Amino acid sequence: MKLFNLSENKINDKQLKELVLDPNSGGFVCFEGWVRNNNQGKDVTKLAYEAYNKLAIKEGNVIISEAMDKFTIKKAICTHRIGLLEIGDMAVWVGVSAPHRDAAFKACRFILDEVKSRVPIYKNESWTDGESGWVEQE
Amino acid sequence: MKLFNLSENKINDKQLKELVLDPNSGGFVCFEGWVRNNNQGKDVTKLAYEAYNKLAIKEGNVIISEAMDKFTIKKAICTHRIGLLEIGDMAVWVGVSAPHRDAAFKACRFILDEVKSRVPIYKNESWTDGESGWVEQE
Amino acid sequence: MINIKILFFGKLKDTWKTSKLNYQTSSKTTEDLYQELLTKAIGEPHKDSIKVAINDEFVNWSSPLNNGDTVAFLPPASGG
Amino acid sequence: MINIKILFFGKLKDTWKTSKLNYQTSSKTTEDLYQELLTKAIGEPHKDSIKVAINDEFVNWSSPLNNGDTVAFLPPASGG
Repeated sequence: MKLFNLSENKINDKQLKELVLDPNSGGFVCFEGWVRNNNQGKDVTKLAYEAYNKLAIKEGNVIISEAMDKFTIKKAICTHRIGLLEIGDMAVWVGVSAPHRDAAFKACRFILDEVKSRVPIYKNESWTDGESGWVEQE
Repeated sequence: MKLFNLSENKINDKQLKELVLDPNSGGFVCFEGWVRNNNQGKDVTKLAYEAYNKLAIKEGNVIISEAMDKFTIKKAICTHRIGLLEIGDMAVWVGVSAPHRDAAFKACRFILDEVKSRVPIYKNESWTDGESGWVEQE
Repeated sequence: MINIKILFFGKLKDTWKTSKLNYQTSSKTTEDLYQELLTKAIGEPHKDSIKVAINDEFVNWSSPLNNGDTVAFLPPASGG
Repeated sequence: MINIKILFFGKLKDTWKTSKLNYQTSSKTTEDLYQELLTKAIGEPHKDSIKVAINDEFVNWSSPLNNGDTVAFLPPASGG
């Protein structure tokens, strides 16, 4: 199984967490990003994530490998949702297990930041004024 | 309900997470600490956490208040297990929701670090050699 | 002349009013191709903010084009 | 002389071979009391690494003692 994946369905975070847990690792850190009802001052009704799937999966897995090299962690997994999302849906899940908390926090943050900046995924928001558009990184 | 609690029973992280989620907050970070089968080079069979309960709950809630003041977060909760724990049990859970990921990560880490250093909770480990003892902070 | 496929993502789909294009070109590199495509763009998206990929691999702006390649133009990611 | 209750936590329970003690003292402050208790300790735990509380509140080493107080001595925390 790949450690970075795209999902067209709701992210099953419980299942992902089971895959990350490790009996030798005392620390687990996870990040969950949800679709908010507002963004950059606009009221959001729904949003779609579109990805360059093949390249996104390739680059996401490179990022996980980098995290495994860079930090003393045991397991790391990230899944990003694509397609049409509703308010309150989970857009991204990152989970890391490690013997010590410092590495777990840093690796989780690293994976999230790198995914946001390097993985070709694009957010298209629909707003209450009926308009929609591509959203730049905050 | 207090935001920092001690629990003599297994930590119900699903329930705690429900309390932290916030529809206006796109980011959620949590930390879970589990009892490992080894610590500082020794094989652990079980461990007990003992607390100065009243002062621990008071100080833990001061830490959550400090985090709310210091970081732009929506909700934060921490529960620490006390009593006898088995390998694989969850010892501590910290969850934070925030509009932006940076505050969520920093606040979660802050709460965990401060709880570990300031809240009067004491770990007593039992090892495979039959011995047991009070364990200093790593 | 070579025949290539071009993919646009995110806001670049608006810039070129398409997401996919079969295209014939005499451009030799990704940069030549980009300059050529700019004449058909709405606006002038600066290539510094854009990444380019050939056949599902990131490449640079001096990478050569071959017949049958799929070239993708990618604006800054906005996942998460 | 005042009557107080003393609580020891963590490894300090080993140091004083007890967790709870009813105690009569003429010590005026937490520091006086600590010095007095050291004569009964196994080892000499340095007070720099110890926190002291009176009636479930952290206090400092010059805090006065009153009859009926509960004084707790707390080694470095090891939760988490």
